[in-house]
Amino acid sequence: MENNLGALLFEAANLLLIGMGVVFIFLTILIFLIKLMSSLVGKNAPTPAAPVATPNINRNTGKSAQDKKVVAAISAAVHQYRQDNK
Amino acid sequence: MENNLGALLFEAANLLLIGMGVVFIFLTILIFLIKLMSSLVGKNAPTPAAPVATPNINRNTGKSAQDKKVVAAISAAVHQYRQDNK
Amino acid sequence: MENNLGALLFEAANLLLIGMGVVFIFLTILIFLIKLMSSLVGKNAPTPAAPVATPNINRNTGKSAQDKKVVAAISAAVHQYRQDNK
Amino acid sequence: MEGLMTLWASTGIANFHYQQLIMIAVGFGLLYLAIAKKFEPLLLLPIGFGAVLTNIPVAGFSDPGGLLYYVYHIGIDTGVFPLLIFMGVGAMTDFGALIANPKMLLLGAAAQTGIFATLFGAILLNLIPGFEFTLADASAIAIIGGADGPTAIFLASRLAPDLLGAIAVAAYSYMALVPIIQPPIMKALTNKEERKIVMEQLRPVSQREKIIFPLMVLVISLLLLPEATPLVGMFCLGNLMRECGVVDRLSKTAQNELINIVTIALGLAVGSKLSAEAFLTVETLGILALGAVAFGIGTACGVLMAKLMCKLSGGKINPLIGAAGVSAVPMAARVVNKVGLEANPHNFLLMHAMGPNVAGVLGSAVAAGILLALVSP
Amino acid sequence: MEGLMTLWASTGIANFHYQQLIMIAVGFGLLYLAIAKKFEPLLLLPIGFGAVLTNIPVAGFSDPGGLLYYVYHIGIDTGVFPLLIFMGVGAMTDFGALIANPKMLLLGAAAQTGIFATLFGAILLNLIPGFEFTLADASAIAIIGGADGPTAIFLASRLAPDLLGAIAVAAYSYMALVPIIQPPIMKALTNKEERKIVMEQLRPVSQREKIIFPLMVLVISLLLLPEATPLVGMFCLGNLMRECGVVDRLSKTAQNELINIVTIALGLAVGSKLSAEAFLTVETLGILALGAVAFGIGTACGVLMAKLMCKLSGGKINPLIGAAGVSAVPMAARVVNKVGLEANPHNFLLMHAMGPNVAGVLGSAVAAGILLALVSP
Amino acid sequence: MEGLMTLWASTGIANFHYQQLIMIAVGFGLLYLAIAKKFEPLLLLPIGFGAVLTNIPVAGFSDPGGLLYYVYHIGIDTGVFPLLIFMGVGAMTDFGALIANPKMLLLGAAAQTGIFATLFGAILLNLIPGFEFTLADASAIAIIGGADGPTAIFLASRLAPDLLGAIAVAAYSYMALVPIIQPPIMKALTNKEERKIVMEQLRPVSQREKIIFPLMVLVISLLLLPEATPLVGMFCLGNLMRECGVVDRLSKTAQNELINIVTIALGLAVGSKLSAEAFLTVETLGILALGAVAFGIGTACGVLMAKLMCKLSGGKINPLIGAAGVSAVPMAARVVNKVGLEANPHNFLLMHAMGPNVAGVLGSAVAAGILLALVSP
Ligand code: NA
Ligand code: NA
Ligand code: NA
Repeated sequence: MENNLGALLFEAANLLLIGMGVVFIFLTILIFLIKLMSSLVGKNAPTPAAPVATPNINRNTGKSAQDKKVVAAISAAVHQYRQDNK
Repeated sequence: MENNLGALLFEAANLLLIGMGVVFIFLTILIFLIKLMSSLVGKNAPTPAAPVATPNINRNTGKSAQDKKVVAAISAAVHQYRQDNK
Repeated sequence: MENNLGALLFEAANLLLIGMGVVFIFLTILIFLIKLMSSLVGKNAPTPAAPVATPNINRNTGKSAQDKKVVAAISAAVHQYRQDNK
Repeated sequence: MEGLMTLWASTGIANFHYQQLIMIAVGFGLLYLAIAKKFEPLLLLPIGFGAVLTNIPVAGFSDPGGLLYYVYHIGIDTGVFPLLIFMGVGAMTDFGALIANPKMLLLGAAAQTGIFATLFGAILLNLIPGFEFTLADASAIAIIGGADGPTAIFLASRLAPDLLGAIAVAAYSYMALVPIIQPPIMKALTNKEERKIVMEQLRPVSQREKIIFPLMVLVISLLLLPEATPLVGMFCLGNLMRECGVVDRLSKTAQNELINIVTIALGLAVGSKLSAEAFLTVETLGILALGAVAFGIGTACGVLMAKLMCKLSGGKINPLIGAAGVSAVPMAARVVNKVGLEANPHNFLLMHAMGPNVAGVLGSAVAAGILLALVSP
Repeated sequence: MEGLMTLWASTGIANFHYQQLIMIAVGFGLLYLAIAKKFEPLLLLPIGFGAVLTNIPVAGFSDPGGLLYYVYHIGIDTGVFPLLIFMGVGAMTDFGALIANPKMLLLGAAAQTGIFATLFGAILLNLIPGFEFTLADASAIAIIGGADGPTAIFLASRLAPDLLGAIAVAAYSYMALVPIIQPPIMKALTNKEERKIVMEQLRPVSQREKIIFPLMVLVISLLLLPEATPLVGMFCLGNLMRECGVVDRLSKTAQNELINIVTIALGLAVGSKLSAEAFLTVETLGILALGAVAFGIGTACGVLMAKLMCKLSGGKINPLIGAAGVSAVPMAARVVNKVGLEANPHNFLLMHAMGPNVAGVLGSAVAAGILLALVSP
Repeated sequence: MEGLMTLWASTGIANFHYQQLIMIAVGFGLLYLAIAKKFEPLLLLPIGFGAVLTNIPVAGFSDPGGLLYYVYHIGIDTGVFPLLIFMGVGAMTDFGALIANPKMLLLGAAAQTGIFATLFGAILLNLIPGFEFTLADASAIAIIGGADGPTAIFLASRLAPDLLGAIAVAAYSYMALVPIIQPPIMKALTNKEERKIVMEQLRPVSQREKIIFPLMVLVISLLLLPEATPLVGMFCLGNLMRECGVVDRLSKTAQNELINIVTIALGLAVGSKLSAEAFLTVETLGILALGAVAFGIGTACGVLMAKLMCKLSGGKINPLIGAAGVSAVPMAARVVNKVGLEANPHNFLLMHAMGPNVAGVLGSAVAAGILLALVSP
C-alpha cells in the first residue's frame, strides 16, 4: 500500500509537471498567436459592428420616430392654439 | 367467464374503496399541511414579488420615461411658444 | 462492364421517363385540385385573417394609446398655458 | 415497363386496405375537429396527422426504422414525453387559488369518483360479446375520467398500450367537449339559488407559500404513494421552477419551447397508435362510451361534494365549482364561470373554480399512482 | 518521462495523416465560404466545423462513443433530422403565390429534369477509370439537381450513405452559387423582350385555401406515391401548423428553436461524413461536376417550360420565372427578380417567382419519392 | 384487504431505508441553497430535485426504464450534455477582453495549479483508512479546482462515474461560494497599495479578431492536445456561432432554449447519481475538503502569478485579477471587482478580470484534456 502510494505520488508529480507545462505552453502559444493575429487583421479592421448595438439602434430609431411624433403632435397642438387665439 | 366477471367486479369494488380512500386521505393531509404552512410562513411573508409584474414594472418605467419626455417636449414647445408670442 | 453500363443507362432512361411522367402527373393533378378547391371555397371565403397582422394591430393599439396620451398631455399643457395667460 | 410495374406496385392505390382508408378518414376527422371546431388543437392536430401518416401503406411510418416508430418508442414507451409535458404544465400552473382556499382539494378528490366508478362499467361491458377488457384495460380506460391528457397517456402506456390511441383520443375529445357535457349535469344537480351564490374574494398568497407548496406535495407523495411520484414529481419540479424565482429561464423554456417540441412529438406518437387493427374494433366504441360516463360521474360527484360543503359552510360555497374538480384545466373552470354568470350576471366564479380545477390535476395523478400500484398489466 | 512520451504519442502532431490535414483544410474552407462569402451559413458553418472535428486524430469524434457518432446515428441514420428540418421549412413556407397561380406547378415539375438527366451523367462517368457509381449512387448524386438540402441529405442517407458528405456539401454550395450559376443560363435562353414581360398581380388567397392546400398535397402523395410521404408529409404538417391558426405556438417553435437545434446537429453530423477516406476520392470531383450539371439542366428546363407557357398564354408569363423551379428557396426567386429588374427596372417578379420556387420543393420531394420507390441501395 | 396490503407494501413509508431519507434531506438541502441562498440555482435546483427523486423507493427513477435512468445514460454516459452546455457557454462568452490583453492567459494558466496540486491531496487521503482513491478518482476530484461545472461533469463521467454526483455538487457549490472563499486569500497575498492599482482601459477589439480567435484556439488544441478537443471544440463552435454574425439564429438558440433544456436534463441526471450508496460515504467528505483546497490553491497561484506580472510590468497590473483565473465565470470577476472597489472606490476591475476569467475556462479545458490523455479510468 505504502509502495503503491509512493508510485501514485510519483505519477501525480509527473502529472503536475507535464500538466502545468502543457497548460503554459498551450496558452503561451495562444498569446503569441493572438498578438500576431491582431497585428495582421486587428488594426486595419473596422471596429466591430457590435451585434448587441443593433437592437439599441432600432430602439433609438423607435424613440426618434416617437420623438418626431411627439414634436408633430405638439406642432399641431400649438398651431391649433395659435389659430384659436387669433 | 361469469365467475371471472365476479372476481373482476370484486377487484373493482376493492379499487374503488381503496382508491377513493387514498385520494381523500392524500388530499386531506395536504389541506392540513397547507393550513399549517400558511399559518407558519404565509401571514408574515411579504406579498409575492409577482414575477409577472416585473415586465409591467419595466413597461411602466418605460412609459413614465416616455411621459417625462412628452412633458419635457411640451414644456419646450410651450416655452418656445411663449418666447414667440412675447 | 460495357454491358453493365448499357443496362444502367437503360435503367436511367427508364427512370427519366417514369420519373418525369410521375412528377408531371402528380403536379398536374394538384393544379386541377387547387383550381377545384379555389372555386369551391376560395371565392366565398373571407380574406385571410392575416396572423402576422395581430401584433401590428396590438402595436397600433399601443401607438394609438400613446397618441392619446400625447394628445392628453398636450391638451393639459395647452390648458395650463391658457390658464396662465389669462 | 418493369419500373412502371414496380412503381404501380408501390402506389398507395394498389396497396390500400379499406380499413386504412377508414383510419385516414378518422385522422382527417380529428384534424377537422382540431382546426374547424378548435377541439384541443394543440394535441388533436398532431394526433390526427399522425393517424393519417401511420395508415399510409408502403411508407412504413410505424414500422421499425420509420419516423413514428422512433418517436413512439423513444417518447411514449419510456414514459418520457408525458412526464415532460407534466413538467411544463406544472410550470404553467398557478396554485395560488388553491393555497388560499385549501378545502377546494376535497372537490378535486370527489371528482375522481368518475375514474373508479368507470372501472365497473368497463368490466360489465365484458358481458357484451366482443369485449374482453382486463382489469389493466379497465383501469387505463377509467383514467379518461381524470380529464387529464398526459396522465391518461402515461397510464395507458403502462397498462394498456394497445388501447393508447383510442384512450388519448377519447380523453382529449371529452376535454374539448366539457362545455357541452358539463352544463346539463351541473344544472340538473343544483337549483338557481345555489348557482347564484357569490363567494368571498380569495386572500393574496405569498411567494413563500407558493414555493413550499410543490415541495410539500412531493413529500406527501413520496411518503404515501411513491408510484405516483413520476407524474407528481415532474409536475412539482415544473411548478417549483415557476415559483422559486431564481430559474426563470428554465421555467420559461419548460413552459414554451420544450413543451411545444414534446407536444408535436407526443401527438404524432399517439397518432401512430391509431392503426386500423387497434382502433377499428368494438372496444373503441366501448372506450368512447365509458369515457363519457366517467366524465359525467366525475362532474356529478364534484358538484354533489360542493353541495355538501355548501350546506356545511352555511351557503358560502357555490356548488357549481365542484364541476371544475375533474380538472380539464382551464376549460372546466371557464364553464363553471359561464354557468354561474347565467344565474347571476355579477357572479364571477373563475378564480374560485381554479382551486378545484388544479386540485383535480393532483387528484387524478394520485388516482393514477394507485392504479399503477395495485393493477399490473 | 513516460508520461511525456504518452502525451507526445497522443498529440495531434504525432498522429496526423496528411489526408486528415487536407480534410481539416477543407473544413476551414467551408467555414470561410460560410462566414466570409455567406454561402448558406446556417448549414455550411456547422458542416465545416464538423468536418474539422471528425478529422482530428485521437479525439475520436466519429468513433463509437464520440459525439458526432451519436449525432449521426441518432439523427441521420434514422432520417429524423432531415424530416424535422422539412417540417420546419414547411412551417416557414407561404404557398399563397402558388395557390393563386397553380399553373406554376408545371415549372416546378420541368426543373426536375435536372435530376433525372444527371443520372446518365453519373453512369457515364463510370467509363472513366476510378468511378464506380451504382444506380443508387447515381440517384443520390442526381438529387443535388433538386436544389433542396434536406431532400438531398434524406435521399443520400437512404441510398448512398458513403457519399452523403460530398453530396450535402455540393447541394448547399450550389444553392449558395445560384446567383452565379443561373443568370447566364437564363439570359442565354431568353431574349430581352421576354425578360421585360410584366406579369399580372396575383389575387389574394383565403386562409381556408391555405389550410386545405397541404392536406390536398398529402392526399395525392399518399395515393400516388407513398414513398414520398415521409418528406411530403412532414412538410405538409409544418405548413398545416402554420396556416391553420390554432396551433401558433407549435408552428413558432417548429420554425425557430426546433429547426435551429436540428440544424446545428444536422450540420455537425453531415460534417462527420467528411472523412478523408470518403471525401478525398475522385468520386467527390465527379459529384461536384455532376451537381453543377444538374443545376444547369434544371434551370434550363425550367426556363424552356416557362417559354412554352409564355407562348401558349400569349405572352403573359415571363420565362425567367421558370428558373425558380429548381427551388433553392428563396435564393432562386431573388435571382429571377434581379435579372428581371435588369431588363425592366419596373418589373418586380419576386412574388411570381415564389410560385415555381415552392413548387420546386414539392417537385423534388416527389422525385426523391420516385427514386426511393424504384432504386434500392 | 389484500389490495390494502399491496398498497401499504408499496408506500414509501414501508420501504424507506434511513439512508434514503438522509439523501432526500440532502436533496432538499441543495434546493434550499439554490432557492434561498441563490447558490448556482440553474444547476443546483435540478440537481437537488433529481437527488430527491432518485432516492424515492419503489418509484425506480434511476432503475432501467425510469426517467432518470434514461436521462443519465443518454446525456451523461455519452458526454453529450456537458458538451452541449459547453457549446452554449461558448456562445455566451465574449473574448474581447482577453484578445485586447492576451497576457491574461498566463493568469488562466497559473490558476490551474489548483487542479494538479489537488492530485497529491487526493492520493495522500488514501493514508486515512476508508479512502481508496485511484489516480483516475484523484484526477476527477482535482478538476473541481478548475471551477467549471461542465468540465468537471465531463471528466468525472469519463474517469470516475461513481463519484460524479459528489464532484458535481462540490464544483457548483464552491463556484457559488467564490465570494466567500476568494476574498481572504486575495487579501492575504496582496497589500493595499497593490489592490489600489488602476489598470489601463482596454482597446476595442474588431469583429474579425473575435471570429479568428475561436478558430485559432481550435487549431492549437487539435495540434497539441486532441484529447481536449471535445470540450474545447464545442466551446469554440459556440463562440464562432456567436461572433461570426451570419448564424445569429443558431447562436441565439444555443445560448437560450438549447442550453436551458440541457441544463434541466443535466441537473436531473447529475442528481440521479446522488444515491445513498454513492454519496453517504467518507469519500464524499474527502471530495468536499479537496474541492475547497483546490479552489484555494488555484486562487492563490493566480494571485501570485499576477503579482509577478505586476512586478515585471512595473506596476501596471492589479494582482487581484489573478484570482479570476480559476474561471467560475462571471462570479470570480465580480469578486475581483468588489475587492478592488473596497481598496479604491474608483477602481473598476470587472472588464480586466474578464480576461483571466475566460482564460481560466480554456485553461481548465486544457487541463482536463491532459488528464484524459494521461490517466485511464
Ligand atoms: Na383530474
Ligand atoms: Na427542387
Ligand atoms: Na478554470
